[in-house]
Amino acid sequence: MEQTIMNNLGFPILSTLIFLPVAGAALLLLISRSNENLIKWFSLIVSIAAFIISIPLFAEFNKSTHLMQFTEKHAWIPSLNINYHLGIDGISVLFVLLSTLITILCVLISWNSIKAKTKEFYISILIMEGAMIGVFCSLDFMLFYLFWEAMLIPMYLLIGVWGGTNRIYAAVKFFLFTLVGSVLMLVGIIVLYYQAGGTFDILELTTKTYPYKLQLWLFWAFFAAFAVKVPMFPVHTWLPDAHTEAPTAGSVILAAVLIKMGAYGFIRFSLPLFPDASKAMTPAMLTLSVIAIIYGAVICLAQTDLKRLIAYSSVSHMGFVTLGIFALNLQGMEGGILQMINHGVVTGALFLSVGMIYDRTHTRQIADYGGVASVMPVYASIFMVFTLASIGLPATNGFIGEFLIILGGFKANQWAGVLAATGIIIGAGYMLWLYQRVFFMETNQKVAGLADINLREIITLLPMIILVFWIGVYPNAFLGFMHESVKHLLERVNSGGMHEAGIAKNILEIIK
Amino acid sequence: MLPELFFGYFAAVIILLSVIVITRRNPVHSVMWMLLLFFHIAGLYLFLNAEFIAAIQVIVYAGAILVLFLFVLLLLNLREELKVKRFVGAWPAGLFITTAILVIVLGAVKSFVPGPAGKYSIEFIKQETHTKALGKLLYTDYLFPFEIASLVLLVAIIGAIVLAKRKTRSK
Amino acid sequence: MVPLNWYLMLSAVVFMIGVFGFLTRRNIIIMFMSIELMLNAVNISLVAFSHYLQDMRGQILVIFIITVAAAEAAIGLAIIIALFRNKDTVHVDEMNEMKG
Amino acid sequence: MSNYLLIPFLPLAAFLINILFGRKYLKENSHWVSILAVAGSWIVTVATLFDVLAGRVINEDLYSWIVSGEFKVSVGFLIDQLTAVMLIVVTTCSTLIHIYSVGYMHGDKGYYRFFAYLSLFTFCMLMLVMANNFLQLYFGWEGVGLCSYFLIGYYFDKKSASDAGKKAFIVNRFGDFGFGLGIIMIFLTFGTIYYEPVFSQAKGFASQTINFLGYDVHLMTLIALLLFCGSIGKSAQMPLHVWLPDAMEGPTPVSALIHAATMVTAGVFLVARCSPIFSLSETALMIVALTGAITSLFAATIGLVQNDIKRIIAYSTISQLGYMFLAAGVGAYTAGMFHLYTHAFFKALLFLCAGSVMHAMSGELDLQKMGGLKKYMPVTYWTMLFASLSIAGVPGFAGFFSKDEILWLAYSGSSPVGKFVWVIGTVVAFLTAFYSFRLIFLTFHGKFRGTHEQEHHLHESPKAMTIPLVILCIGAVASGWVGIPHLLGGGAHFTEFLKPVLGHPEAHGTHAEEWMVMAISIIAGFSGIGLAALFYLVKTDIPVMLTQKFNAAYKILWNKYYVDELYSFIIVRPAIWTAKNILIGITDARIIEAVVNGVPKGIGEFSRILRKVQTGLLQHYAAIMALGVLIIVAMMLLR
Amino acid sequence: MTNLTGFIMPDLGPVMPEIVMTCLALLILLSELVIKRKETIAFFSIVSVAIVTYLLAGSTGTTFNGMFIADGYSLFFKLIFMLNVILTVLISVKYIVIEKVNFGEYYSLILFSTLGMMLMASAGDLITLYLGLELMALSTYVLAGFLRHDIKSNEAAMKYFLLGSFASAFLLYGISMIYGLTGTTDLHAISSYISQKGLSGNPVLTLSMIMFAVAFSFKIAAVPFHMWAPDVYEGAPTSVTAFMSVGPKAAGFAVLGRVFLTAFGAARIEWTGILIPIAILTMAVGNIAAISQTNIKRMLAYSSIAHAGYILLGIIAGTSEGMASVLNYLFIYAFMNIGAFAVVIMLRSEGFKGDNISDYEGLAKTHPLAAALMLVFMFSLTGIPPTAGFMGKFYLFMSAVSAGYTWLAVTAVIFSAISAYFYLRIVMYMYMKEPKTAVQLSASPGIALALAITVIAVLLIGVFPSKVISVARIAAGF
Repeated sequence: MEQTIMNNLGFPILSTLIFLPVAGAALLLLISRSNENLIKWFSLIVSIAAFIISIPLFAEFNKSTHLMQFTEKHAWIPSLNINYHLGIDGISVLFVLLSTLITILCVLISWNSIKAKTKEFYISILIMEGAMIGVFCSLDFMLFYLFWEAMLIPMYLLIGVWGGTNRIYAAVKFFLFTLVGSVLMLVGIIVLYYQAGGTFDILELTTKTYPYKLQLWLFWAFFAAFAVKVPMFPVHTWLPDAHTEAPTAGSVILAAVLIKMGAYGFIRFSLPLFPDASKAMTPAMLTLSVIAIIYGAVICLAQTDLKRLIAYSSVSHMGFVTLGIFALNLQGMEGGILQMINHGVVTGALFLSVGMIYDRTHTRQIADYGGVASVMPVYASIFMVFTLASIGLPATNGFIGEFLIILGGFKANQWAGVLAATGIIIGAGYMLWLYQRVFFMETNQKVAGLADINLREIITLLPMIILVFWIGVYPNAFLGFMHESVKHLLERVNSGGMHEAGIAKNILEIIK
Repeated sequence: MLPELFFGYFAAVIILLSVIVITRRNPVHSVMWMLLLFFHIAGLYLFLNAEFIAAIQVIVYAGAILVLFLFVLLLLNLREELKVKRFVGAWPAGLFITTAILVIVLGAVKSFVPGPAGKYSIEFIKQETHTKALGKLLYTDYLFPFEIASLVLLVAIIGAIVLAKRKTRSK
Repeated sequence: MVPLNWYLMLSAVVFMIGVFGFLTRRNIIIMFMSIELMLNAVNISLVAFSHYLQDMRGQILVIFIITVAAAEAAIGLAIIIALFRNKDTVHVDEMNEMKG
Repeated sequence: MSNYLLIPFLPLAAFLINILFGRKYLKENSHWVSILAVAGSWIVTVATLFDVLAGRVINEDLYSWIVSGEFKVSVGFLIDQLTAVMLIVVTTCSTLIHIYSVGYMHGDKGYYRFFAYLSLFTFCMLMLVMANNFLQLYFGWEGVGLCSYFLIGYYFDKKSASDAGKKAFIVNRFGDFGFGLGIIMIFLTFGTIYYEPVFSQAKGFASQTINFLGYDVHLMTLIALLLFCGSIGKSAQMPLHVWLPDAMEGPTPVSALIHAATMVTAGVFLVARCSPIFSLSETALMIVALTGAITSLFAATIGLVQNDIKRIIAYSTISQLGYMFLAAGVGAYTAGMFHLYTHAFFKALLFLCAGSVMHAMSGELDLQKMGGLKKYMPVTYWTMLFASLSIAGVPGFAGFFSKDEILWLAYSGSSPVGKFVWVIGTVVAFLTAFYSFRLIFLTFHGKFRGTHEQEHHLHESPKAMTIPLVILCIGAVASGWVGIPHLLGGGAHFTEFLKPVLGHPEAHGTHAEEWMVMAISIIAGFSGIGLAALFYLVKTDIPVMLTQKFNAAYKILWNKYYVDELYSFIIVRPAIWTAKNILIGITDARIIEAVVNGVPKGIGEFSRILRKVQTGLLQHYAAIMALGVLIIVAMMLLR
Repeated sequence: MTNLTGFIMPDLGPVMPEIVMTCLALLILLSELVIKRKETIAFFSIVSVAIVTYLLAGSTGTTFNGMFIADGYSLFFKLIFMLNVILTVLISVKYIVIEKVNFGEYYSLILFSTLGMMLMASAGDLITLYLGLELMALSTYVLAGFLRHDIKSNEAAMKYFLLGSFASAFLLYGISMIYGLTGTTDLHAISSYISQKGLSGNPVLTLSMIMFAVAFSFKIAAVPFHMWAPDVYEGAPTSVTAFMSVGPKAAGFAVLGRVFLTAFGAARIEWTGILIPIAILTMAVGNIAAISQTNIKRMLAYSSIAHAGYILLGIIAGTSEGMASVLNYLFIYAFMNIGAFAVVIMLRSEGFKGDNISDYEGLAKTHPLAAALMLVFMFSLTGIPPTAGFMGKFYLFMSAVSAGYTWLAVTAVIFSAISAYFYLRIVMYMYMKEPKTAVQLSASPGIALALAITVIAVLLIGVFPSKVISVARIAAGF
């Protein structure tokens, strides 16, 4: 069966998207270090060019099929049957677009805040973009892993070089955490390669069935990589540190794209490759998700650091995502994917916003703020939009995702749905409290006289505002992409070989 | 019975001398005892029909290498050696390790089964004479290692010069 | 006829005496001599094998070993001299410039 | 005939214009945009009402909102009789209060913002009542909650105001938690969340039970109660009533519009809208009735002793909302809606009057510092008096008819708790009359008790404020006349109008009984007024004496039964404490981070040990080599 | 045969590169007498190596009664050795001037040492193997002690020499045992004798395999026979350290692979039992001990120990796939390790040792290019894509998994993750700290060229590993 639709745009769009930023980064090397303006403008142009090139993905995407589209395939390491195989389907297309968009914003937000090693900074950002897009487009496991790990380098530098006071600890923690997780996946990938008779092709691998016990092992190996990235409870502790210490652009990329890759991995790999194991592990996954939702949310109540609070809220929100994914039904899964986009937009925007005020005050302590709404009304309004989206107010994007997830979660397991819904209550609590402490009440001396955000900053946030409402008011524009792919995926998972009884027996065996 | 007695004597003396060599306080004495040890080993070689080896054992080992040792010892003039302790503090640990290995190795070689016999029987060697047989082999079949050995010696010369020469010639 | 095993045992014993000397003596030159002892132990077994297997290879190897031993002696003693010049000692337990 | 779309979207447009351009360009002229928009909505609403009266019901989808597999929902509008009533209430009150605000908010630095929020609120409220499916209802529901949050916290630099706004939102979230699950249950039961198919299929599930979180429960009861959770939150019923009194931190027009006339009644509207579901579950109805009854009694008792003029009205609102739920709970949805409708007028009026008083008193709220204002502000006095008469259920006034219908239907209906709630309702009627007139007497009669400066400043409010007062006053008096019961010779038009949507319960009582119920309620009302007059006009030392005598009871009432403290003690503080001390302090720091940092630390420690092994001494190296040989040899040969 | 007249000159074709190498090395040794500019000698060395490399291509076959085997396997190793020499010479030119040991012998010793390695890679007989090993070892001892006036260099040479001789003695003991057991020293003959007689499990065979394992482990610096490495790496001249970290290690693996896979192929179960604990210990100790180092050369020493552990996985796999992965890895390792040492060498300038990790603080600010290069090498050593180090490790783990050692691969990846900690530390020092002292870089065209070669190779192989892998597979006997 033909599994892909060839790219018919006349040029290799996905390769272009991956390598345009990388080439841009290479060209940046040639620009003189002292010419900072040129560096910035060049990076901006490259990122905008990448975004423009990515638009056909949105416009030309064939929504009526689950097949991979815009594919490219070339032999890469023929002796090991490794191919350069790219393609996107309804699950990944939105992430590619999100990546290209976020990069522009990251360049813009860093315009004045990055003062040292500017060149390296923009090189890192652009390389990051290429790698991120690569992760979402790869249809060969080896290629996927290459991009997956390659991201670590620029991210490590972003946090460690341009971050806050405790940046080194955070950077190392981020790096080691993710590395330990992903190397286990690497072994899993290799085992899978031999199990499937020598192929890394994801499409081929997902058509095969694997012994149940092996599925379980591999599921956990992959889990190690993806759960750390998501991050799921209890491997979430790198996130607050990384988010907090990273420069704004780093936090934004981290929040908007990087941690999506974990959940994406679950959808793209864990579920279709190990359907039986996934089904058997659903209770555990749902439990962890619910714990993450509530745990992350409750912890936010006691945070005193702006970025840390948003970071923990990410834990909670990503709990929703994994809950939706492992609900293993259409609503949950679509909600989960949409929520990934939403979280990328909203949390990304929150970090952008926090970055803007941090540039002015150089403090992240909530206690140092208060009454900002009086001095920066425009900023306050925009921040409010994202706060509301974060707490899932209807007509913002957050609502659509969370509602679908809770619906799906409830369908899968009533307790999961009910407990997840409590996360929304707490979510409102900590976000509004945060908003109150920062923007309301009497104006703190430390923020008195701050200038409201300027045009560049408004332009940076504008796409996010548009997305918040676009997704909130007309989510079908985005849900429409994923229907077929998700349906196909769920068919694969739910028809995956084994009977319930067989699974139960197997579990008993393993327990013994 | 006689060969066994003969072997017994040599073995006993070799072991004894080995122990003496490594336990002498004065290195010069050690070298002297070693000389005696080498002679005994050479004797054992003779007993094993390896006259040429016995000869070079005496000439090269005893005559050249040991003399070199002695020479260096005298050059360094280690007088205080006689006053300080000979062994490192943890020598019982060393003794334990070596004894343990020895016991296991002895256990392993106990059941030794030798490989297939070659054509160089004692009669054959006697007829060909040992040195000639060895020499023929060395210059035909083992020409290649022989050449390598020459390089080893060359490197040793270069090395000794580089390391031990006193004046530096660097600009 | 003396059994081959006897030679092997003799060789093993001498070898291990050499190891013991290497492990425990403080004087570099004696440690070096211990190595020579070990080489001689190997030589004993090689010559014995050669004899019992009726094969000359062992003896040829012995010749090479003696050659290498000579070369080693040259280099080793050169190193010791160079070291003695700088450090004025031949005791290994006084040489730990580098550790950790 | 898609004019109706203008009803919600005109205010939305006004909101957008104000929020985008208000700060820089419109400034003091912001109100024009909003007022024109809401007035336009009102006009279209009236036109639509006539359509509905003519029997045309609109049920249309605008566009498909969310599609995910079998879950499909649109943005769509249903305009039937029930909606029409709500539309009239909302647009009328909204228009009047917009106008009132021009005077009340004059000169405020966030003038544009205020009108923007009001417009947004109107939009959301209209979306709420016009929805044709549950999710859009939920949208409006949360939207009005948001506006309420904005407007309560309008004076955001005041901590108490921003606290109150936050509290309102979060408390409402507790209710919405159930509401949301209710919607999910509806979808899982019916496969759709459109009203029409859900309500038409509901009967088919009447006897079904479902396993919910491990318990077998009656399906319709479950759904109804989950939905009712939302109502409890939005309509400030026990136990989620705590936010409403605090919501008085907002500007008074807001209290009038949102926290009296419209938003808080959304809960009642929800129950009425879902009457086909509620009607299928006796248990659910009983719980609704009891919640309403108990809340009304509970709030009324608190209202007796409060001194803050707006808070008294707020508790009164809670109490009256309880009344409406009481009505719905006994199956008298129409009566509930009727009370909702009349209440909107007189309660909005009360608030606006209170606002007028505050305006005159420079923001003073304490009753004890007022008195004798009658002569300074006659319009306010008379309108407020009429509103109070209406709420006290004095015959002829709007409140009388709606209250009487509720009490009669409670008494005569088939509900098992009907008689009980009737008794409570009657007691509450008495209490209501008492505290309403306590307020009137303390404010307008007697001698002025405030400072001299305040007294000097007293004046009647400007026209922009008094005109709405007068118009609302007409409503407070006359709005009830559309529902005069048959007993009094009226046509009960209101009930008849809503009957197609809500039905009407059978009354099992004689005319004599109906007369008796009416008489008792009238007596209760008048005795309340009389007692208030006695306490606060004639023998003013009695209240003081009573508070001293029943000090404990007084304390409890004064502190609102300590519910806020209780919540703080069992929810808020434990949550934060848990976050700080257990999650951050123990789970994250001592367990997860201990492992996360401990493993590298352990490795580092091991690394240092390894460094120590590397002594730099040759013998040690050789010994380790030999030891390695020994271990391998032993391992391989000693098997 | 015994008659000299019957002697037929063996085919010298296969051994031609070695012969030419010997001649050129001797020539260079002598040229020192006439050529005053040592850079010229360096240049000649590179030319000689280029000539030899050229000759390598045409010389295959077995000669000297099977004592010398020039097959794909040895060819690949020789390529690595040639690469090693070229890169080492390039980074040495300026360095040995700074260290004031600018002698012509330096280059000829490097060539002789390389010759020893070539012989080891081609050894078909235990006797040639031993002699090649000694040739390499003796030259390296001398090179390690090349800084005669530096106490650390003396000490390094002494430690290396004594422990090296100690290990050789074990090797000889092993050779003598296997000789006694099989009556031969020819690798193929040993192999066929063992499988023919079913000697697998024989205690003496096991004993001799242990002895081989010990001696080779010493050469590749595997735990617990690694103790010399940190001290010697630290004390030896940095260029020699770079040379040693690649050449002798690769040669060690060449003989390890050749002996264990060819001669002891039939006794695989036994020797995997020996090598697996060694491999695990090596990875553990190498990676963990490196964490707390303060001297970069020492850290790289532990790193090279750890890498030996990973490479052992390919040997343990025991398949040609495994061997191919070993070859591939060593090839990549040569680039990234020498690249790293090249940066280390650049920091050494007149009067400044520059081998402390703290000397790297803020390097990205003072010398961004050098820091960027070091960053690439560090990430490559960690095994992060898209660098070559990742591809190397990936292929190694693949071969281990394919041979059924999944658990071993898991262990390896975990240690590899741990290794990230100390490699990242260098990056962290360079990029995330402020410079304390103004570090002077002593760049030279040679180093620049070496760095260019290594960094391009590391990145290129990282992205396009196909060619190297397929060549390695051919070399390993596919």
